[in-house]
Amino acid sequence: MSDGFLVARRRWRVVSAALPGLPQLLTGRWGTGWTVLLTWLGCLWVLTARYERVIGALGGAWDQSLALVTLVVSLIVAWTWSWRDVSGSDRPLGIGVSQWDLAARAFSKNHTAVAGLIVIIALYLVALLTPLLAPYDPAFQGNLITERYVGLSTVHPLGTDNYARDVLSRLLYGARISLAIGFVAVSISVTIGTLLGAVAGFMGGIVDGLIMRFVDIVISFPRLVLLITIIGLFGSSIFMIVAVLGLTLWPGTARIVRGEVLSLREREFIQAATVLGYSKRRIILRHLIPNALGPVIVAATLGIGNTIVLEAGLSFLGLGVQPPTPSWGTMVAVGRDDLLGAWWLSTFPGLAIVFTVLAFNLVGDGLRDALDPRLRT
Amino acid sequence: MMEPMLRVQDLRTYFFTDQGVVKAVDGVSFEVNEGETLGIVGESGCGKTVTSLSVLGLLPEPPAQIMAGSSVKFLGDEIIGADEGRMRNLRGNKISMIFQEPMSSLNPVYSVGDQIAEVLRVHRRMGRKEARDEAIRLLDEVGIPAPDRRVAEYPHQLSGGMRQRVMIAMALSCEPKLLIADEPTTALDVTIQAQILELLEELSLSHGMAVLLITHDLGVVAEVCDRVVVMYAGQVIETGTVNEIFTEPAHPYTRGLLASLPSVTNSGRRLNSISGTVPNPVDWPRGCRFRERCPEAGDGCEEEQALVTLESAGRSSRCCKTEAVNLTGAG
Amino acid sequence: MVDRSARPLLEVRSLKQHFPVRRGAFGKVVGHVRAVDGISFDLWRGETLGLVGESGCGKSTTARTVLRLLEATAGVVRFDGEDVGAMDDERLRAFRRRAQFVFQDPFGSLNPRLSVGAMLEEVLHVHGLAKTNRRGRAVELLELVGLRSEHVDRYPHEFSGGQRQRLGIARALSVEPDFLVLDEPVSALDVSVQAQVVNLLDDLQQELGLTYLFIAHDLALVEHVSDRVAVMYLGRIVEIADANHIYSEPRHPYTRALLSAVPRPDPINRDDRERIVLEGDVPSPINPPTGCSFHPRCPHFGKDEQCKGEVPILDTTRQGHFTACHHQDAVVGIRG
Amino acid sequence: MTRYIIRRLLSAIPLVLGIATIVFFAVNLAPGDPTLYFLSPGMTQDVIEQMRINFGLDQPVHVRYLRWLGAMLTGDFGHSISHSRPVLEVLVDFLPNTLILSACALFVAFLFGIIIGTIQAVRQYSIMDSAMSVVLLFFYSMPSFWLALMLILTLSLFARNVWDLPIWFPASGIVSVDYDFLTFGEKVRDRVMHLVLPTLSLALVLTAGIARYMRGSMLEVIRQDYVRTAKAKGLSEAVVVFKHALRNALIPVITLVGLYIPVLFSGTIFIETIFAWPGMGRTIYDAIFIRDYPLVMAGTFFFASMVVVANLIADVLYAVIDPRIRYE
Amino acid sequence: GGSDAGIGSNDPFCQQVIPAVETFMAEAREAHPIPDEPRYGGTVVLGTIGDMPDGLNSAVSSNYTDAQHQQFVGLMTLINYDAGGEPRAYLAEDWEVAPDGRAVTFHIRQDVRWHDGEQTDAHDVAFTYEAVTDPLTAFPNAAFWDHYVKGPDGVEVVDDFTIRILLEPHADFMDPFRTLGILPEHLLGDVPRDQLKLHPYGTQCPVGNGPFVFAQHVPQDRWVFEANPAFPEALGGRPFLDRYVYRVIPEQTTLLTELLIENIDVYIAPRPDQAQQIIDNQNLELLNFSGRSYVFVGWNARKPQLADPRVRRAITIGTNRAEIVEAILQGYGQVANTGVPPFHWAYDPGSMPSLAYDPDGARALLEEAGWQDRDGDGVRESEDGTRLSLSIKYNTGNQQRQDIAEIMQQQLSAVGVEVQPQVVEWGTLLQQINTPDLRDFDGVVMGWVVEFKLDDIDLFHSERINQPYAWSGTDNGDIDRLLEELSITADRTEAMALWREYQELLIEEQPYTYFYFPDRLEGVNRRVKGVEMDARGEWLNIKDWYLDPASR
Ligand SMILES: Nc1ncnc2c1ncn2[C@@H]1O[C@H](COP(=O)(O)OP(=O)(O)OP(=O)(O)O)[C@@H](O)[C@H]1O
Ligand SMILES: Nc1ncnc2c1ncn2[C@@H]1O[C@H](COP(=O)(O)OP(=O)(O)OP(=O)(O)O)[C@@H](O)[C@H]1O
Ligand SMILES: [Mg+2]
Ligand SMILES: [Mg+2]
Repeated sequence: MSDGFLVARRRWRVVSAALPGLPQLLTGRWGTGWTVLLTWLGCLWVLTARYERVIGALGGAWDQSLALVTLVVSLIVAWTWSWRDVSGSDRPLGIGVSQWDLAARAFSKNHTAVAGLIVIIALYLVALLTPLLAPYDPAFQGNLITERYVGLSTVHPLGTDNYARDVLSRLLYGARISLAIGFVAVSISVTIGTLLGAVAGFMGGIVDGLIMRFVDIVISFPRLVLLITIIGLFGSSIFMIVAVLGLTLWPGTARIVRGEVLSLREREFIQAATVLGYSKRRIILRHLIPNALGPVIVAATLGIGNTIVLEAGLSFLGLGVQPPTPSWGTMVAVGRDDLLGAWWLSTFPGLAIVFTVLAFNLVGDGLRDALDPRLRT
Repeated sequence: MMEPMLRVQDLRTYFFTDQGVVKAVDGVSFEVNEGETLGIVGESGCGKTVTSLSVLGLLPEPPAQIMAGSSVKFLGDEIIGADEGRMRNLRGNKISMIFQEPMSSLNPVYSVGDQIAEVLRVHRRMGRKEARDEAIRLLDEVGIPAPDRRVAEYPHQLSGGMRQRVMIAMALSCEPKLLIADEPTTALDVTIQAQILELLEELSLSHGMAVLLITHDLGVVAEVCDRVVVMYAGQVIETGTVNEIFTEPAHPYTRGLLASLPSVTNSGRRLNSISGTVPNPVDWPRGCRFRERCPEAGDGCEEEQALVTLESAGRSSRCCKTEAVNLTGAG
Repeated sequence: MVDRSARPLLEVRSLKQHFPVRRGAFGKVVGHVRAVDGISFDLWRGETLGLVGESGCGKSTTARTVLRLLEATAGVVRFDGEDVGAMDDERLRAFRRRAQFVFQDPFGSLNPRLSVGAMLEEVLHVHGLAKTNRRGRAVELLELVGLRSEHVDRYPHEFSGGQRQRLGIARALSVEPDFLVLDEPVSALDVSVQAQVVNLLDDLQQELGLTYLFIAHDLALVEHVSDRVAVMYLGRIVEIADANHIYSEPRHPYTRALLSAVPRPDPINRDDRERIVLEGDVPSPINPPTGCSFHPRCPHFGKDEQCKGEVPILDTTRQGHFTACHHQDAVVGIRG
Repeated sequence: MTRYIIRRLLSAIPLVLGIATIVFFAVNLAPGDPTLYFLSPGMTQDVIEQMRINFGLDQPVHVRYLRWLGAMLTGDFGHSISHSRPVLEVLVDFLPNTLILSACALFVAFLFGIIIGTIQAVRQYSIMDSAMSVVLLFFYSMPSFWLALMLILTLSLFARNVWDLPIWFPASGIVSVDYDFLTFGEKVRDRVMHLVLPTLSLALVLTAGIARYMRGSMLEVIRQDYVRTAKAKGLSEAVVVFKHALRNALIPVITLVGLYIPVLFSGTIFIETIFAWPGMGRTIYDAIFIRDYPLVMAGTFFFASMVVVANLIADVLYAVIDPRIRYE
Repeated sequence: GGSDAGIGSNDPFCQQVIPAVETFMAEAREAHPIPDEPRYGGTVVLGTIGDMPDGLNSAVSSNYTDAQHQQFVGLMTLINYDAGGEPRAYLAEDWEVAPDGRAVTFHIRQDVRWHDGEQTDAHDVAFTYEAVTDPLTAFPNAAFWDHYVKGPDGVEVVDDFTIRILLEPHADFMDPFRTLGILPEHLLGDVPRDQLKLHPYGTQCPVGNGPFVFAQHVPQDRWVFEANPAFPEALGGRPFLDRYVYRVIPEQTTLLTELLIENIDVYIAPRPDQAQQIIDNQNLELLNFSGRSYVFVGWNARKPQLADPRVRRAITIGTNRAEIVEAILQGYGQVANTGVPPFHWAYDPGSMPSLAYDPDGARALLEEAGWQDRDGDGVRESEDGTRLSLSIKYNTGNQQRQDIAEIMQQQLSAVGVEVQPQVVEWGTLLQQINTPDLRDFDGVVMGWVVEFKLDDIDLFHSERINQPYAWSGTDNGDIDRLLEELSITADRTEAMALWREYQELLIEEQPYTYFYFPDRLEGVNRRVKGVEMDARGEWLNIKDWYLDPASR
């Protein structure tokens, strides 16, 4: 490694310490550069512009504390990432590169997918930071006579709704609900699906038959009936919605995992594991599941998007999240009645859903290409 | 000497990939004469398939690109850069091709009869009925029993050997001048391989058809070829008649290859092996590409090697030591 | 050298492996693939038995059944005097430390997500070997198969085919076995690389006193590496003898046809050779022909009703060269 | 083949019955019953009891279940409470509408999905490829009711009242009110006009999925040896792609027929409501809220059966397209 | 036209009935040619969000729209009201009330024919009366008949066109005969009463005697009616319109779009938020009139937090109802303090104690009742630590009720009352509030549609406390007494005083927080002329609607 390079490296480090992301921008790496720089600037802006709230969050409710932690962590991450990025890696190229590394490399070449990923990260950041970010309390109703259905303005950048609440604040809080619903429901369904699918595929025989029949029933089962029953019996709450979605969405994953396991089971390295005297548990956990994980990750990513849309659908039927809790789904569903009068009520949450789901889908597609060694060139 | 039927000159086919430029075929020249069987041998990945696909213009572009300066002349006409229509008229008509995997080279969803008839209908403009009758005749010719029944069957209903026969029948249907066979027997059992090779020999004789046989099995080459081209790392490193190659190989690689075959020259238990592996096509070694594995490497091997024509006609080698070897042999 | 008077390390007796063929929604068994249909052979310590035959004749199935990757349908496999089929989990683990498998496909037989070091260390961990210095042992193993220590952190896809095959061998050797089943270990490799691996196997055998069951379809290679050779056809052994015997005086018409079909890299004499081209394909193991299963393709002039009606048994009366053919003595009458 | 179909149908009976049973207990366990829906002040508990008896709700759940099962096995699905008619008649009214809509949506979705997916695969990594992906995903990412409303606003309201376009689509219903007085040609046109928006709303969402699947499948197929063979035969690119590759690439896509039917049916609940399309999805949905047990049961039963049939159709199509698959 | 009757043509009843109607109508068209006048002809399409569940079967239906079609479209009632709410003749030409107020005798018109040609006579009236008063029928508005002698004992057919009905005196005793469409005895007389609800008559092939003849019903999609040429000349004869189509469009944005693109002519009951869109369109006209419904929050006084009337009153005055009317209803409505609606003769808000928005008053009342914020969390507690925290339930899909709950949450938090809005699916909600031994709610946002004959006995009388509708669990002897007296007082001036007293008690007791009387809004295309709508109903004079000839 030449001295000149080391000098350059040191110089970049200084720049990056001052303004993370700038070195990347100056060297033409727009993706990393803008992500780091905007994260950094955004966090700084929150720190200064929402100074009182940041102070208040020190001893505040759990979500405020979480927001504070997020703020600090993102600052540190942005800074160290940029630092380490310009410092370069000492690992020689092309040696000890795992399948995951390869996938990451392939993924990073897919620009639309990377854009999607950045959007998603930004969304989660915003969702976590909402208590510090949102201009108003999402449930705060202004003057019903004068501040109702106010269009876009500087006071209310995205207008106000039928109770004179600030749409932007509700949109930000809605991000928390919608993203959380997607994330949790998919975690549940993916866990169940992966386990049942792996067991069905590996055990075969009667176990397989029973699990797959069960899968058939759940797939053909009218979800709405289940929802009404559950909501009727237990009352409607975010928890119930997440549970119902999580408990009905797993068959897809189960089928994928089962198929993957079935084909892996015939692969020679699994047989090799058997000849080497490995236990079944070790084979499933260490050799089967990691290799079957690719499609699951893809399915999970796409699933989060689908779940957000599904939640919107439930809201349309009046079965969504309880008002006044803002979820994007309820906001679109409620605002649709005013589409002709106050278009901003459903348009912004609608677009939020579209772009979020789009981002998840782009990432999912990118992951599919990156994780499947056959599609990698 | 008359003009060869197919003359490939300085063919260079590169793949432009994320990993870099794969110089799969990097200056290949050879010719195929009327009626002869030319074998191309070489290790996996040395560029045999890419060479044959380049000739027919079947490579996907991008990522493949046939570099300027390459030339492929068929019956005197340049076909690199020929328009799609002319190429289509050549393919399956004047030049046919059969592939390595009989299992996957036939379309699983159409009956074998349909697939053979399709060629006839495209190139010979035959009617449906006529084409089908001709397909049956062809199946009969390649030795498929009960061809009138088989014609309606689908590839999965046939064994590997039979599928390869179907491929041959398809390739023969328009009486091509040249048949390119890319490892036609590699996937088959020895007994079936023997059948197919015999069939190919018979047919090339009876149809007066030249065959370009690509293989990595030196035994197959020895059995059926008239002349041999040995490839290594995207280049031709040696050419000659089959006897010359096997009895007095000029290039150290050819010698190593022959030596590593079990049982023929190896008397003891140990085989002579060529150490190392084929280099990476993204980054061929400079100089002689075989240098790193060559037991005879020495001075002059760092230079880029040229294909040197040796004393007998059509015989050449890409080794700076060849002349010396020959000189000592002569002297 | 091999001591044939001692008790064989591996004794296989009338081994059968039938796979049920299922149809329909309820998985009714409508027939069986007779992949291995009653084979017997012995394998002595330190020797190499070559197993050849056409694709689908049951070579791999034999290998897998011998190592109890598949439960045998019938028959006995004894390893060092112990019935492999009767082993409990404990004994099976012990057995698997002594008998290992090297697979054909160098791409499919390594877990793509584990680095070489992790792979080898896992084996050592499971069997409680080299407790103090697993990494050192892993490097040792790599060096044993001719790879270098810096390879230990690489992943399978970062190796060439030949190197991967070496990794497979290193993995098999990591448990310090006595016996290796090599299922076409070099078929997927180029000739030049093939020779490297064959030599490596040879060296290891010399060094570690290993016993090999070597499966291949390349007859020349088998002749080269084996002490004895068994020829399989449709799930049965048709001939088994010392390597030099079988090549110099094959008795079974199938063996003869097989040998003659192998292309020889010898262009000068190519027109003088006797060449027997068999007709037709290998029949389906679901409905094998009656009697001698080779009879529909058999080019033997003496072929008769006996061949069609009666299964020839492996004639063990002749010292060291057993053949399953009703007409094994009339070796002259083969159509060329 | 026929035997296979019959066997498949027979083996699906437990599935359908299983679903019906779960649904039966689910709707019956949900709080409330249909009498509540008809209650009004002045009605005493006695009147409610009388109504219960009129509706046959006075029996315990398991007795009702057995009765329902027994009746259903003889083809009697009972009387719909909210429609005051035999359930079968209600189904006969609504099912065809839903089927027409679903069939159109499925057809449009597959047609566009297959074409777009093929183009994308053949021109992999081109601008067109990514543009099509993003546009389709955009629609795919929309909640379907919102997409439907957007279509109404743009292609119906704004098209007529704001942009004065020559063509705009009716926003609701199956036919115009003056349908009976139209000539045959006008009737056809009228029906098509009413189908456009609901079909689009349902289909656009599916198209993205199909195209994505098709693209992947096609990419795999055009790398296959037999496609190279087809090219080596001297066939034109169109023939190679649309004859040799397409049919093979369709094989995995066929499974989507079975997979998308439940998706489509749940989509109809939204679409039928928004477009005032008198179909099964909306009817079952209403029936669930009214606790019209017989109708819910029958509706679910038919939807489940339809899913089974769709899967069967997918399997049969499989066999039609892929000669390697033969059922006996 | 309308040849293919939508449904039910395979039902034996309908198969028998439809040809008869067609035959008679063909004859009638011959006999009564369309007058040569430009107002005649054309089709009006009306759109609304729901189907008519029971159609013209007046014996079993409780739905507002059903009732309107029975009164004004397909069937005839004995009488109807004029704009001042005074009875006038309709199917009954004339009537006499017995001097003691215990009987009324109706003289039925002799020129009214059922649409299948049969004459409408006193037997039909008797049949209908007996059917709706028979408990087996389970007539849903049973309270209507509280002052009548039920069953065959209460009715006497004097002759074919005269009928006497026995009753208890009451101020609005005629009202049921305004709402009850008379049914054809010759078609339904033999139907077992407990089967009437499921009979195909109502929705598949109703045969009426009103100005419009049923032509087609496609469930969840449309009803088509055609002009009845045989409608008595004395009552105006044939309607101007040829056809009237009732379309079901469950989504309000779609409905509005259809109105704006002139696919429908009348949009029944758009949301107040949509009013501006209609006003802004020059082709459309927005009608509004005071409706017959009111919206309220019913309190479950059985709950410890709500047992004290002062708490309930504090909640009411702690809610800015005027602001809600202004905002949510865009001013299309009036604040309600009791359940006596503006159209009613007993309506007299001026004389009532005020319940205007008064948060300070609310706080004072709560303090007085012992609710104080003892732990400083902004919510009041009682002495034993019970928090003044209430859940207010409402049903899914009703935006205005949600609005009330959410705004109450906001406004009441200012007086230290915690409100949790809770949306519950309709069937579940009904079960939770109506089941006497469950009553699982604190407050519930609901609405009532009332008739001209007001009657709160089911809601507030302590005897009914275990009946489904006694949500509030009110047990107040004074209220009981007044309700009883009101139900037997026939004289309006006397009744008026009682009503005033009763309303004062209601304001004191606050079993409900009454919110507002919403106006009915209607979007009507200007090409439809002669439309009159008021509290009596939207279909009031549909017979007299006609189309601007230029627009046809
Ligand atoms: N589409 C492609 N993209 C990138 N590289 C390619 C492509 N096709 C072939 N190559 C590379 O070109 C080189 C030559 O390949 P080719 O298939 O001609 O070898 P071959 O001699 O036919 O080998 P084999 O005996 O295995 O068939 C290889 O290194 C291969 O990786
Ligand atoms: N798990 C299985 N189920 C059913 N049939 C099987 C199974 N495994 C192998 N077979 C069948 O058993 C027969 C023997 O297979 P085997 O793999 O042993 O052949 P082989 O001699 O090793 O062939 P190759 O040289 O191709 O590896 C084949 O017909 C094969 O299809
Ligand atoms: Mg090749
Ligand atoms: Mg094998």
